[in-house]
Amino acid sequence: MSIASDAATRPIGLHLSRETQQLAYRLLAVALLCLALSIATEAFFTANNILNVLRQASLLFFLASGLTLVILTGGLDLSVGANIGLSACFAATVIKATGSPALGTLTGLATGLAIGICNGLMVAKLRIPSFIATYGMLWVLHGITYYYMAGETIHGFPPGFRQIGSGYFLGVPIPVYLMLAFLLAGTIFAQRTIWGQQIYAIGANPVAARLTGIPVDRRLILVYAFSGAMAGVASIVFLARLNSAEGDIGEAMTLPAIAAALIGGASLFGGVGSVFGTFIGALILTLVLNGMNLLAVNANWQPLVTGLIVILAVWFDMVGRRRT
Amino acid sequence: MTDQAVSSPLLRLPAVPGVAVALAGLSLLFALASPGFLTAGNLSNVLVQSVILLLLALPMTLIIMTEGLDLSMGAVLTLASLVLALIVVATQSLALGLIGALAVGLAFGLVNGWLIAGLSIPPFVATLGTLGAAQGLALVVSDGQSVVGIPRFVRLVYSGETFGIPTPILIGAGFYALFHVLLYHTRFGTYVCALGGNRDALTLAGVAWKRLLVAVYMLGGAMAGVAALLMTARINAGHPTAAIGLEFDAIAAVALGGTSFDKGNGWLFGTLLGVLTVGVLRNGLNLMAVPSSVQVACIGALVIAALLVDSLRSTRS
Amino acid sequence: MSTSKLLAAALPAILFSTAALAAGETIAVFTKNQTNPYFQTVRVGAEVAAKSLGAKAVHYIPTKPDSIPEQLSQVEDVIVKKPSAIVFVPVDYKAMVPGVEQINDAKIPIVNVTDRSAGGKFLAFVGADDYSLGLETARFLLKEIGGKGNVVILEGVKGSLTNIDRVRGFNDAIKEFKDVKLLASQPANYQRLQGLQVMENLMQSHPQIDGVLAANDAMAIGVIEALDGANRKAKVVGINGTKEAVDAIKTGKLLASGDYNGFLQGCIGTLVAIRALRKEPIVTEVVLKPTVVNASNFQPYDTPLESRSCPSWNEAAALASKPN
Amino acid sequence: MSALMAIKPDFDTTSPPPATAEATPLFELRGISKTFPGVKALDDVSFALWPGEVHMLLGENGAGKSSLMKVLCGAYQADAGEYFHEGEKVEIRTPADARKLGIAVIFQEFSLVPYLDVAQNIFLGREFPSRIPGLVDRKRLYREAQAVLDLIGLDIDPRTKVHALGVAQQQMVEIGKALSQNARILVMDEPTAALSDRETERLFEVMRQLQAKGVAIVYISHRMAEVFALGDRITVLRDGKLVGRARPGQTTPDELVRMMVGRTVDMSYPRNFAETPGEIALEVRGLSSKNGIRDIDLTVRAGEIVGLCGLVGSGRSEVARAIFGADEVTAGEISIFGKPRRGGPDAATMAGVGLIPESRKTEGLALIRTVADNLAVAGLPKLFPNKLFSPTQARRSAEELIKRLRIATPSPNQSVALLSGGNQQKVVIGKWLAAGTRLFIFDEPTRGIDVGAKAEIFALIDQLVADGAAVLMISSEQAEIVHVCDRAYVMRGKRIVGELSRSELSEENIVRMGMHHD
Repeated sequence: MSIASDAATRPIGLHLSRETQQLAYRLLAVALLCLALSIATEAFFTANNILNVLRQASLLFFLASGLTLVILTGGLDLSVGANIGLSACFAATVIKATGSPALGTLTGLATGLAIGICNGLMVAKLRIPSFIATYGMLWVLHGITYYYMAGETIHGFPPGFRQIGSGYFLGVPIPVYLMLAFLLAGTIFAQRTIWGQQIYAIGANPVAARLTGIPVDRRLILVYAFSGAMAGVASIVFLARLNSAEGDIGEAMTLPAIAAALIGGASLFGGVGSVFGTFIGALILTLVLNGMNLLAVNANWQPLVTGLIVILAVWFDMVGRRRT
Repeated sequence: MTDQAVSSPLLRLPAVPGVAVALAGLSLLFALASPGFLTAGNLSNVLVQSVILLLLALPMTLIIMTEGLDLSMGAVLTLASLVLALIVVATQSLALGLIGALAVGLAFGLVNGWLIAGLSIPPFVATLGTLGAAQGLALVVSDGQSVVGIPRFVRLVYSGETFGIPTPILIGAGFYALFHVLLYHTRFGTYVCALGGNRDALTLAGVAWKRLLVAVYMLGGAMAGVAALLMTARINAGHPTAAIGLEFDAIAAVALGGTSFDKGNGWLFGTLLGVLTVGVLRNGLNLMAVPSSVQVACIGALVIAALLVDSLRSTRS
Repeated sequence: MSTSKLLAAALPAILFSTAALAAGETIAVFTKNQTNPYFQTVRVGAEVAAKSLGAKAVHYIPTKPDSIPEQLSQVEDVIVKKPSAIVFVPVDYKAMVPGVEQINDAKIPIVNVTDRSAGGKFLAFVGADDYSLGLETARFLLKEIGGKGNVVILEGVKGSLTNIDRVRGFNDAIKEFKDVKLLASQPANYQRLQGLQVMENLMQSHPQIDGVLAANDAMAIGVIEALDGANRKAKVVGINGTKEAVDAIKTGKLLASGDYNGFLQGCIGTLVAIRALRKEPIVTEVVLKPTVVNASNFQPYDTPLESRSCPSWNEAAALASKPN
Repeated sequence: MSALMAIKPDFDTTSPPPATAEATPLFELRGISKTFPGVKALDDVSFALWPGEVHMLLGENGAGKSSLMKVLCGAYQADAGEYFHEGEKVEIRTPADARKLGIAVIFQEFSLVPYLDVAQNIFLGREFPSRIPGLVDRKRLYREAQAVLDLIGLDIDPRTKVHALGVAQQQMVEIGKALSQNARILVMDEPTAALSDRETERLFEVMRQLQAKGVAIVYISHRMAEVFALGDRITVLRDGKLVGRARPGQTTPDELVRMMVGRTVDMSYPRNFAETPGEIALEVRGLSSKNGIRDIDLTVRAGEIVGLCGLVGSGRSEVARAIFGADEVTAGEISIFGKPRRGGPDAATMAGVGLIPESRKTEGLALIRTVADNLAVAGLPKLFPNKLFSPTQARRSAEELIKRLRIATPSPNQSVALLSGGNQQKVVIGKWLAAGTRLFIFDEPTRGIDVGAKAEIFALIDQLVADGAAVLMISSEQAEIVHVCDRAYVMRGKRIVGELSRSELSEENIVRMGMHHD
């Protein structure tokens, strides 16, 4: 046996379970957070509040799950927040004009999807770095939204439509079902389809992926389109929940969505991460903010705490990776 | 690909960068469309307005050249500005205030550098974290309120003139010259380029690159401190959201200027052009009274278009 | 390069189409952002007033909502253009003082609207009294719940002038009713979604909430959605008298909204500016009396903004607290 | 492990090489050891360098050559051992220590910074201070850099940014960088790998000049011809241990290979050449691409291995990339098994073409992923026609390939980065087997692979054609082409200049056709 294969034999035991380990640690973090909050305040561990946390996490999750696939390819989509704004405004207009929530929902999804495809084309075909392309897109979308809305809001939708955001089924909020459905769908897509495998391969080494016969451009467009469509989904849930559309609806959501993906273990270098991890990431972020609200901690501390969690989570993975 | 041994002579030809085309085109356009644009007063106005962004974009160029990123700059600027305002209000001493602002900037730069060089956390993540920290601290120290009561002489830093030239322009020009010398005429500059291009080369050359990387981020922090002085002087107050998001403008200006995100390929003069292009665009559109929503879309289109030009050129060669 | 040329060719078309100016005076109108419907009411008021006198209103709005440096830059750019007069809503009443002083130095007449600037010289101030607006609106709600019960306050952006005075008004009103208990006072930053989420969290820790005092309508609407979602009932008031709030009052979801009357502020501010230019007598301070819009008096507010008309000068002057 | 052959090393190292008369060595290592977690990279290695000698260092990948170099230049610190400089005991803890002792190293993986210019790269870390404190004396920088370029005969402007240079020029700059340190001990790691013949000649000339000045050169090479042409003495490492020493006149290539591998290796790669080749697998007519190749005509049939040779830079890789769809085709036709090929690499893959690229790590593999992932990635559409991926099935398929290709990995879930070069190459081949590839394009299949593993790779290629696949193989080692191929095309200046049949194939003919006649 040569030295190289000797070296190769060693770290398998650890390696096998690294991703699972990461997820396990994160689930442990969620459990500890819940435990700590239950001890700190009675209000936390009630069915209502748990459902409440899940529902709040769902909005973040919709955005972050699409973003996760983009991050898996080594890219970034900074336009998701602005995408929500425009998609919601268009969807709201259509619902108001036609009275048909179905048409409105379709419009919202189509707008999100179209924006995503534009991003994908810029990144895959025009070869503009995703960070800049989607940042430019963010401004363009804001511009269109502001122009279109002219400072107004659109509000008051049919009760049936609003069920998507604020309704319950068997005592559980509808957005939570939607979140679980998309969690399942996203996980199956990423882990159990050949497209998902190809996306991981692209993130791990784009050059090798192309020379392995993976249609890289098409997969990139698919991924950005998916991210855009998920922003469309988020816009519909937003709309149904807030019962109104305004231009800056998703403004403050982009960085938290990226944070959720990072906390969930996604690497900005690509090839590492999972939709389930992002779900946990969104849950952790929401739990912390919920806890701070329940404990009446001054809201000024929120950005600081979020920042520290992001650094901690990523550092934790770095240490784990170095040990293997 | 060993077979690509012959380099294209095209690469050595000075191609006209997208940002220069954009700046020239926009200037011409505004000069024709708005009589007010090409006046000494307005041009000096554009320059003065661009200085704060330039002060952030200069170190951002260096940071991006090291294949890094500093998302915390705007928040650190804000925090430093608040600290400066609080100190100046308490002591009436601008010097002490500036020291405080620089200390805040350097401290955050040190933390960024330590996270990135020491703990090997990716720059985007590390500085996203410190962005939150600085923003949170800014809200905490100010409790969300503006800090006012700054003596009027502080205003002169921004609105005064030295040798008949607005002081901010001199400050901006001074720092540009300083960064030019730093990047192109000192060892430090050479090493910054090598930090992004090939860190192993530095190790083999016996250069302690981790310390250098920390120094680059500290430089970024310090410049946020300097920019905080101008920002405080400009608004005559400290405000907890004064410069939120400014780092993205700085990154866009650097990218506009043709600095690429890998291999240490940076162009400082391009950054200056990028900052001016954004400044001219905003100023010109305001002079033309273009609706704000159209302005927003124009900025996005400009960023995409300039990058597209550079991307097309690089695929052609 | 072809792309930037294309852009360069397309720009003038946009520019020239918008740059055409009317023959009369040009009034530059500064507002805080493009997203809050309130400022749209100010802008429409200014436009209606300018039109009625044969002048032209041109709007300057920061591309980033509420950006201090950007509004300062816009002030500097506008000084180059030398408009006839300026109607000014500062994004921050303290930090914008240097901008106002620059306008003063340039000898351009300026009227202060909505937020009272902490410095600088103005022809006049036109605004509402946030304190008495908060006080009156809160009193209306507290009386409606029978002068007893549990209430919560949703605060706006910390440090903003409107928020400080409105919340002070709320608190002073609560003090007048001994049997009313203030459960919590939390910020939701004038944001609909935050209003909704903060309310959801508050409902977890407080099983009985009888009244909600929101410092603006957007948060109040968010609160209503949260109540709907949890199937709970409480009386809710907001402030601003936006169209959305009026609609909600019409359907009985919202109890009342303190009328901030941006339309009237924009109207009177612009009237004062133009009259000063024409050397006609003006007033130097108009602080609108608080009106609480509720189910009994909402009809006049239920018309589209554009079809409303400004009051005659005599009517407007009658509102003045300080005539010239 | 095969039985160790008894090796009788030449332990006569205490005496200087014949050319020199000095009594003390210029530099000496005694008992150097270096351990990494789990691996003893260097185990009690001693050797001495005399002024003016070229000391050849041989060994398979992983034998400890690069560790020895890194210890020598101060990038690694040895765990045990002593250094003597002209008889005096010295310490090497940092690159600066090594530099002070006059040790300079030319690494194979470039230590150049792409967006610095040639002069800045040559003097990186040794910038000349200007009279103004803190600044660099740029005039002197470019003057001195010009002098270095003159020395190595490289005709470029020292202000040229390095990224704009070709690979060979970069290698020359790298050499210039080491020479500029006025080194007395120069360590070179396969310096000629990327050089053209002219540049190689120039390098050897410079080496002879340095030798004359008394500089000692440690030269690492896998090319036997160089070992015998340049070397004064030869040291062989295996598994971190020094296993043999020799003088060029007193040994043979076969003996050296035996020392390196620890067993006898058949270097002749015999195979059964096809009597009657099968259907036409690849037909290229009048092909030109954006990457500069012009008017390429070639044919490959099932069951044969066709060589594509020529000098570095003659356009071989470009032909491979154009056929695979990785570079844009500007003119001409390509047909695969009778069907015209259009589109990118994805379409080529579907048509049954597989490319085994020259640089495995950057173009062939996703290093952060597992062996199983890498083995499955090309064959995903074929393995899972209903688009649903099954990890169990992928693992089963991977295990099969691991057994079939004898990939030395403890598990399919091992990260592919941890495999040796030869096993990584097998993974790249394996991924195409999973994809059902019938036309394989190998670009330098044995680059950076151990002598032992080379034979295995060739056996695999032989098996492929025996099973009816077609192979187009690019190699810079003419001996490989001659031994393995049924036919070969020779390229020069981005064109095909000739075809050699089995009977015409000889190293001499390849070189004669491929040489420039200017």
